[in-house]
Amino acid sequence: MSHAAYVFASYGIATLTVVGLCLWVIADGRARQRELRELEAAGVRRRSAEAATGEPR
Amino acid sequence: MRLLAEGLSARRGEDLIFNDISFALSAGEALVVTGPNGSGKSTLLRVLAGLLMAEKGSLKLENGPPEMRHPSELSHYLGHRNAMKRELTVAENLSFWKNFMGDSPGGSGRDLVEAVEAVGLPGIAHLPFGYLSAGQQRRMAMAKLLVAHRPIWILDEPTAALDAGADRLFAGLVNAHLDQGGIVVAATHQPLGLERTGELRMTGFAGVGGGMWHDA
Amino acid sequence: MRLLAEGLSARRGEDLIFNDISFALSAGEALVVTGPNGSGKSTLLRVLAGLLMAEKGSLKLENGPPEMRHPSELSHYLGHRNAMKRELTVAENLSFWKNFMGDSPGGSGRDLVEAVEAVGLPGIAHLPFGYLSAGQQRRMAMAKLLVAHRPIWILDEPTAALDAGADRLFAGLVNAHLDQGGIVVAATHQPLGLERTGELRMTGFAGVGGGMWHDA
Amino acid sequence: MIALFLRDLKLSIRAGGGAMIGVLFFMTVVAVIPFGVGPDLNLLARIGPAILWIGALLASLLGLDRLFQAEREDGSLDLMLMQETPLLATVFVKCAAHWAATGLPLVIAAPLLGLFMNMDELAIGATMLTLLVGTPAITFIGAVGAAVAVSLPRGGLLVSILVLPLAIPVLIFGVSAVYAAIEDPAPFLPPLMILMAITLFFAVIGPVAAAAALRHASD
Amino acid sequence: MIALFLRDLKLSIRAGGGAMIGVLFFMTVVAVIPFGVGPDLNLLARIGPAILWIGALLASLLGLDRLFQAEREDGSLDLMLMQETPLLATVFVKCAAHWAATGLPLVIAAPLLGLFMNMDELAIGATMLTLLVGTPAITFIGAVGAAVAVSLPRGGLLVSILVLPLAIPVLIFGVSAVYAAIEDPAPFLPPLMILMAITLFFAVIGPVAAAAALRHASD
Amino acid sequence: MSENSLAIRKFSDLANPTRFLALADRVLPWFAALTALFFVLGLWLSFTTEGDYQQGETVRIMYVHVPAAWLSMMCYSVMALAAIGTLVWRHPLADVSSRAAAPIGACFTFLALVTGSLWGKPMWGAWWVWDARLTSVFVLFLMYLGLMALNRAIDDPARSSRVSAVLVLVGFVNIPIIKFSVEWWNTLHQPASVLRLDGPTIDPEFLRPLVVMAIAFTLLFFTLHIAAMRNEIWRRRVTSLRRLAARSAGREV
Ligand code: HEM
Ligand SMILES: Nc1ncnc2c1ncn2[C@@H]1O[C@H](COP(=O)(O)OP(=O)(O)OP(=O)(O)O)[C@@H](O)[C@H]1O
Ligand SMILES: Nc1ncnc2c1ncn2[C@@H]1O[C@H](COP(=O)(O)OP(=O)(O)OP(=O)(O)O)[C@@H](O)[C@H]1O
Ligand SMILES: [Mg+2]
Ligand SMILES: [Mg+2]
Repeated sequence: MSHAAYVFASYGIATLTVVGLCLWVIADGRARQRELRELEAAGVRRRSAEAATGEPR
Repeated sequence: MRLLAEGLSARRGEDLIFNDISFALSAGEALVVTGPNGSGKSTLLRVLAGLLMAEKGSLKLENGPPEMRHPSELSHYLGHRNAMKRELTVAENLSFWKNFMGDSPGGSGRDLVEAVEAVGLPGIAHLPFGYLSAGQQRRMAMAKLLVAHRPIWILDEPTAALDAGADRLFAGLVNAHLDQGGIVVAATHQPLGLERTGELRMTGFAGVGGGMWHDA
Repeated sequence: MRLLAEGLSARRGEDLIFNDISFALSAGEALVVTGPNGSGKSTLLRVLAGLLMAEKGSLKLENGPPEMRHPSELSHYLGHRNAMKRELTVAENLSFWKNFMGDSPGGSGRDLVEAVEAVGLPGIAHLPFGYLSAGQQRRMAMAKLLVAHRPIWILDEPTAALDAGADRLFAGLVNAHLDQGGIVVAATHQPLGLERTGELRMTGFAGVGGGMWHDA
Repeated sequence: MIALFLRDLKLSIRAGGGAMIGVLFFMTVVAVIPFGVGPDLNLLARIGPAILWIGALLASLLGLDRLFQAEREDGSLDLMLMQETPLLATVFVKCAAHWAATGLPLVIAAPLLGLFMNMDELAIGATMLTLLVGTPAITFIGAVGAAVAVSLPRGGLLVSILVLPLAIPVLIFGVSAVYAAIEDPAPFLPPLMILMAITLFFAVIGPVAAAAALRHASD
Repeated sequence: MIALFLRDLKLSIRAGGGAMIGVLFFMTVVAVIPFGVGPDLNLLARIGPAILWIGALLASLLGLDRLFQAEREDGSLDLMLMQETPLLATVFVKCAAHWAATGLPLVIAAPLLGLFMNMDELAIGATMLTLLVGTPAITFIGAVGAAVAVSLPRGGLLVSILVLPLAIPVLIFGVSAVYAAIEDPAPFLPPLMILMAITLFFAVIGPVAAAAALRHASD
Repeated sequence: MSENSLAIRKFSDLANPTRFLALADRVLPWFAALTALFFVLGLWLSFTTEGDYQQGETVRIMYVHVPAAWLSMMCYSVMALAAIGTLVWRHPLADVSSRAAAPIGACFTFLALVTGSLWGKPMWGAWWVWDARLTSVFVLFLMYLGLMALNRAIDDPARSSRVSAVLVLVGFVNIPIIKFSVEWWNTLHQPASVLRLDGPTIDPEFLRPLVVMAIAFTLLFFTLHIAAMRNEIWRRRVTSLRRLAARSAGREV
């Protein structure tokens, strides 16, 4: 009683899923880092807090 | 009665919008909040109305009625949206709010007909709210301030979309409210023509304060 | 090019809102529509934009390009709402409209970067539209007028919610458009600071005119 | 509070057909099943109660997403949040009005659809009773979903997804009560009692959770 | 036009989970069914195609009400009405984008759910094919309802009501084609052909009617 | 008392996003390498050990199915812990962790479902039955997807965090149902034979590859989770920088 097809199918799908997940995580990270670099290049940067708000008169 | 704000600051998303705002308003006084687009006027008013949590600071009502948990229970809030249903008639809308809100201790709301007359649109209370023009809708939303009594009015750009005549009419309403010992806080880009007002200029808060996702 | 309105009247529901309105605008001229709340300014503009059927009267464009069915095809309409998607970035929004609308004959739209600079907000076109404050959103909606060329601009209360600096900027844009031979129709409660303008005062139409359910 | 109840009833009748719409939707779903399953009368009678319950579940979920969203969009929610009246009570009354406008008509329409499904009188009666007892629970559960999704675009489907899993117990006990009534040996009362208990439970929990979510979602 | 298609795709992916929510709703509905009718594998296999079709019908209808309403609310619809491009083409492209974002994922998810309903390979294949052919028709029919209801509050349910009766033929021929494929004697092709004809018919009629309704509804 | 608060301070020091990023940069390569190592070993073991006399070759499916099923439950438990962190300590990293875990958990659950189905066809003769174990795992899958949809729909994390934390906790009732469903209801599915109080009852021949694969899957989970958390922190940086840009744009006009 051998069902090699089922075994290979499950290992194959498992591999696909896991590899896909890894690639997605990596791609997502790359995209975020690129966005960060673009923002940095556009000169958007956190300055340390300088209080400037409304004062009642 | 005295409305006391001490060191208020508030966030939107993660960023501090304003920081350390304090003022005190006694009965019969008004505060006008001004400042450029995006400087946090609406945010401040929502904090006063209890609709946004203040990040820091406190908001108190001194000499108010006892057993009150937050000043917002004694406040009217008129935001950008009118809080009226397009499908119901003006009269149905107003009488719903009159019933639902009830009157705060120490005063009583006017009745529907008077209120509609006071905003200068007598005789169209039977129309569905959705049939009115932008300015007429805004005026009916002001009639809501009159039908249920609240000592504190919080108004966000009340006169946007109003014509000059309505502006004067509105100034009259607010002054009458102040004369009766009410308190008014209003954000605006245009002069409102009020008496006895303080002004609070918001400049926007460029710094970070708590940008927690970045290194300090 | 000449925009010619003759004896226009329009209904909302069953009531005539205005009756017999005529004007003529040549290239380089502007018309400012004023009047109290509910007098029919927005209704008139929607008729001009082809979004409401006129009850009577006609709207023509003389010396316009041939094979054009209605002047609205040569018009920009900026209503109360901005016609931009909050989820897309400003650049995506603008380039969609640029592609979708295309240019009218006889001119060409500016490119995105220029347009965003012209409304004074360079460098934030990559942001989702929903992140902008009310005033910034309105300005970006004005940038839409620039990216696709249309000789006629129809503007409904364009400067509501803008602060003073933005008001001036807007007047500059409109004057530049007029200098290039454009036509502008704008409804407003506030002075716009335009040159070469005619004014049309709507008074509202109190009579019944065609109330079909009444005897004359 | 009565003012709120009446207003919500008026609104759901005036705004786009209100109550009628839910019933029509219910009828369409139920009418569609025989087309799918084929006109096998016995099979229809067998799965009838289940189909009626599923149809009612879907139909009463569908209107729910606007429960608070409409209030939020026109600013009414802000005012409701500011009042002295506990938000809990407001939510409860809104749920009650919503059920009266959409749930009740479903219950009333159920017998007709039972006939379409070739169910006998007993089964129809039992279905109606369980629907009467069970649909309020769905409304109360749905209120939580509606409150969570109040500020979302396309909230509708998301509400259904959040709510359906929680509504499964209601469905199970509703259907099993009906089957218990039809098949003699099984007793009818216990599952009905459980259904009632579930409804009461959610009538308490639902408004509490929804009120908390609403307070939190306001911005 | 391509710009419009791409924009709508982007929107439905970005705004609130979009396409995924439709599939998720589909799965949830199918998962609820066994709780109602009981875990009887044969019965499930028997009603499987019908359930899948009904689930797909609901899921693809439910997102539809925002098709034009969202455009109207932010004023984009006004601009679209004013253009030289025929409104017909605009509507058609919007329908196509909507189907690609919600109908297509449903078709792709169908096999998985077919397995859950214990259907055999043939039935699953037939269901997928009929869904592929039939769901565009639902989108086109729905567009008419969405256009009619564009100016109504609570348009969502109303659209379903206007649209469901029209969609019933699609459902009937879809399901009967699947059953024909499973049971030998009945031929598979004729109902499939009819389904195709229906889809083509509505691909023409739908945008025409929707465009007319939109022109009329603008105020 | 003071010791306690010191410990909390230490903990929250570590949980500062910037520190977390530094830490992640340091440990990620090691984790990735270890994961790969264990997978090679596990795969080798699972294809070289003998087949079962009863189940034949299909027993090899177990080496994927069972770890994936365990991980799907563990991932949800991690999310539930994070949800408590969000609700009780309001720590922002807790929300990041819970958000990052959802897609990973969905993938593992998907794997458990698919491999289980592929095993069930030869063993039970059906791809799917609606028994308690399988249904509850399917519900778990739907819950993961629902949480992902919710997280995407509310783009402001400050608002969605507590809502989704509550939902995660509500959904946690499902986990014991999955675990004990085979004991509470009679089902087709195998009862527990490894994770039992009285020790494993499974043949060591099968136990060895199973344990190695389980370790490999666990390492994989932590690797991906840390990486995904890092991505999420970056995403939030991008978001807040963008808001800052929006706020300061046009200020000088
Ligand atoms: C889609 C179908 C299936 C699902 C969703 C599923 C789910 C699960 C879950 C959640 C566990 C972990 C339980 C625990 O730790 O107590 C598990 C373990 C296990 N499953 Fe499945 N399963 C499925 C099909 C199958 C099939 C067809 C077989 C074999 C005939 C099988 C054999 C096992 C075995 C041997 C274990 C290990 C139990 C132990 O040693 O603790 N499963 N499965
Ligand atoms: N719902 C929201 N979510 C996140 N940030 C917001 C939200 N609403 C406003 N903001 C941000 O908060 C800041 C202050 O906005 P606010 O609406 O308080 O400004 P304002 O002073 O009322 O401006 P305006 O004159 O345009 O009304 C803006 O920079 C805006 O980007
Ligand atoms: N959708 C509508 N249905 C029916 N009547 C309407 C509708 N919109 C406006 N009206 C009516 O048409 C009249 C003119 O409205 P319109 O919006 O043109 O006024 P407006 O001059 O723009 O006023 P505002 O200054 O307030 O914007 C109003 O009296 C109003 O009652
Ligand atoms: Mg504001
Ligand atoms: Mg107007």
